[in-house]
Amino acid sequence: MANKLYPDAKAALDGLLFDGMTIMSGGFGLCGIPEKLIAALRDAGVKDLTVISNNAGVDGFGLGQLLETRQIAKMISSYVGENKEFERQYLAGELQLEFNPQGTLAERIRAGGAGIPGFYTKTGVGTLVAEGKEHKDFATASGTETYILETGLVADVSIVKAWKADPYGNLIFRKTSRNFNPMMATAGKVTVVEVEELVPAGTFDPDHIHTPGVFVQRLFVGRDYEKRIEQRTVRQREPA
Amino acid sequence: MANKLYPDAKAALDGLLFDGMTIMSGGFGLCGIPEKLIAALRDAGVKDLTVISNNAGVDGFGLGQLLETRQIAKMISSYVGENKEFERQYLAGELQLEFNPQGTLAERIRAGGAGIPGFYTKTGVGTLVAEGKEHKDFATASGTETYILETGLVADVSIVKAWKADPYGNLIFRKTSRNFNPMMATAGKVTVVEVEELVPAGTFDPDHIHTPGVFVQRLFVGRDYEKRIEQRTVRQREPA
Amino acid sequence: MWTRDQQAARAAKELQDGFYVNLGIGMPTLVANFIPEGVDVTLQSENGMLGMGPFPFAGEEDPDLINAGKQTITELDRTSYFSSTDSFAMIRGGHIDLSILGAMEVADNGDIANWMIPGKMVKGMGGAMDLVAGVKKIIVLMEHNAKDGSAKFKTACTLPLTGKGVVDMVISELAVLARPAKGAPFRLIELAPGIDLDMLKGRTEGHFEA
Amino acid sequence: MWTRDQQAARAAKELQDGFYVNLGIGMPTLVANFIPEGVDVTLQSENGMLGMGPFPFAGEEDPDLINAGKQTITELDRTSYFSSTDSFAMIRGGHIDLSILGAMEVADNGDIANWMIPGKMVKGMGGAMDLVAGVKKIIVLMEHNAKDGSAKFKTACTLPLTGKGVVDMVISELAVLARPAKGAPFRLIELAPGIDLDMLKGRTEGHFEA
Repeated sequence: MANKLYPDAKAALDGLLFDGMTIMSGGFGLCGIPEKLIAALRDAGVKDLTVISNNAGVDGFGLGQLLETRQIAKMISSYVGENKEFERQYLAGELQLEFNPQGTLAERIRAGGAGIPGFYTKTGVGTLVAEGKEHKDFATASGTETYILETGLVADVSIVKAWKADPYGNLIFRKTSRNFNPMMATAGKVTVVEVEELVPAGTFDPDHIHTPGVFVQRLFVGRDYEKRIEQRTVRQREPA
Repeated sequence: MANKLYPDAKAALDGLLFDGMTIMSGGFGLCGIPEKLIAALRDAGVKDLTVISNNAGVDGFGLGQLLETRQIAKMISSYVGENKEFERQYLAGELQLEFNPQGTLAERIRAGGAGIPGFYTKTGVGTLVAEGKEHKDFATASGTETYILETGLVADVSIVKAWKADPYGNLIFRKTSRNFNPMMATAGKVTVVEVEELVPAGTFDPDHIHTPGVFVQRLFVGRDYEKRIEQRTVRQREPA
Repeated sequence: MWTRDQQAARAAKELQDGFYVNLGIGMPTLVANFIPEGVDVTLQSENGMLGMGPFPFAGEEDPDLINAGKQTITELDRTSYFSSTDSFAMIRGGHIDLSILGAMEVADNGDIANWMIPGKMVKGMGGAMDLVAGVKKIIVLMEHNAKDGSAKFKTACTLPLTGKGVVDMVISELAVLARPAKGAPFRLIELAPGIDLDMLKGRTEGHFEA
Repeated sequence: MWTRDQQAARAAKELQDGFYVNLGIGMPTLVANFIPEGVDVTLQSENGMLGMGPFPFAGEEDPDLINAGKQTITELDRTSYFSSTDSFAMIRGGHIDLSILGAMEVADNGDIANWMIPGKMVKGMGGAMDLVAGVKKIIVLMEHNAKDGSAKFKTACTLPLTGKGVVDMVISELAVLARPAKGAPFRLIELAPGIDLDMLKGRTEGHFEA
């Protein structure tokens, strides 16, 4: 079998990086982000990046690290509210930003991975998001409705965080840390994955695999996950 | 919780059927077909059906039963090679047939369930399948390529076979009997599901659920599954 | 006049047994506290979860388990997880019965604006445009007037839209305005205690049938 | 001239270590018997499986586990299952390295016809159109001539097409014809034992570079 295992993030990215490249980065907020690969991108110093990610991290963590070093030229995101450095660079005109509705972003990534160059959606019709896009009417159960054309997205490299992998690159995600990761795994020309645990071949029930190994080119086990929580909300135990 | 559980196929279909309706039926070949629901459709006698199913069963089993009784007016399928009665009715002009490439059929069903009225694909460009369809050029990594527009599919009722369900309608499929079932579950105005086993709430690992309960309106446990094999292929044990 | 909790409780009356519901960030989150007895609803979180449970007990937070507001939450015996793509296929495909959202402005044709103020830093629309376009019924929970006193239910939105003609019901601290179908005019359904029609009209710009 | 097994073995030489491969029904299935030593390939079955194993031992057939030819098969330690939609997303998205298919006709511009004969009952294209449109490399394994002696590698297909300009290599019992890229002309790569260029040309209609 072609070996997919690498010792660490640096080794897993070796030879893949170039200035001006497009990178998809999994995660929702700070949940399920590829911590180790983002840090390795920072250390590699690659620049003028276009980064496709639902959010932009926070100051000093996640994609915030690549903003601090000015490695990102453009973000394609749905929500970037959690990052002061982002706001500063954007308002200073140092950073380009393309907002996509979250579901449109997710579907564009799926489409890119599935060989679908364009699809129609009702999301954003009549808003700024629809400006300059092709409009088309389709007959539906409730009459004719107008939809807009959205295009598929692909990346030079997708960086993905999963929970567990086997040596074939089969992946399993955990709870809501799944989010954008499985789709991004399909839409990278090369997909590099970090996991918390590598299990022996044959460990997974083949009905439970979320991402089949065909989508994973490189793989390593990350250590000491920080997994920061953005909004720690708790309830009190009822008095006994 | 709204009750989704019904005693049997007949009860689960009660009130949903009308002549001329469109039905999606899961399965690939005879693998993962909703045996009990197909038999109940036959018994109900509903007619002039448009049936969306990858295949058309075999003589006397699966959708073949609805062909025998002339309940099907039109099939939307990718391959119907296994059925003599189908051939007879088709050649006699008694049955309409719309062939879709298998992947286009699968994607059209997903699109219908996902609120996507149309998408572009390369499949079928330059063939009979493309005739009369909108063509559009998209820029790709390898230059400009031509794609055709395919539309989403929905059904009045989807009939689905899963392996296990819980009372919330969460579903798990088994091996290659998954096939078209999960997508069809999303594309029925009403989705009726038969399973081999009902498990108590909370039994499933929520990371392993294939179809979330939101897509399932009615549910019952089928008994004595026949699960016919079309091509029984085996190998010999090596002599010891 | 209703308090914020009463407003949320009024919105909770719109929940029906068996509904799948998506609650927006802020006041809509409060609705979960007022789900009527005997009504079972399943909460969807658009980051990839159906069957959202309450906040965890202190010390039991799981960084891999958050809602769309990035808050730590818990799972239930009905919970399923899925990808963002599958989550929005569920939303866009019309499988969610109800979404309750906040808004900066709603117009009497059902337009809603709740994501950007020109000239201010824009954080992004997140999933709001997908929700208003895809969910079967859209309820807006908002204050009746802005801080400057201007009406938030208007003849036309002045801010960039989140969705066009999508709102079905507005619940403010003064009243409930609703319409039976997209395209129909809004109508007054209920006044909060101590509010009469003239008071409501005086503080409203958009048209509604009394 | 190659036997069917030799033809399949010749096709198997095109497999590279780590390839994900989809094998069509019929002669292409034989290729699995000739995978070279040291070359690890993963077989995809378009009904929703990656990592297809051999036929089961008698008595161990599982009706829930079949391949795209509806044959009973087994799983391996690498196997994963997925829906038909995900399976064809994998195919259409260009994630499968190689597909080996049968054909009734191939044209020297790469067109392929393998799904219908006008006037005969048509069984359907199944996944063939998706495979030829989506898979990175398409190899056709076919007899060099039809039963009536006519060449199957032609200047133009006479039957309705399965795909346009998609074939990269043709392996018949006489020769291997291939081209370095879609759009390039076919070239003779290899002759079967006992076949010379004139014999090949005499039995071929389509153009190829010698």
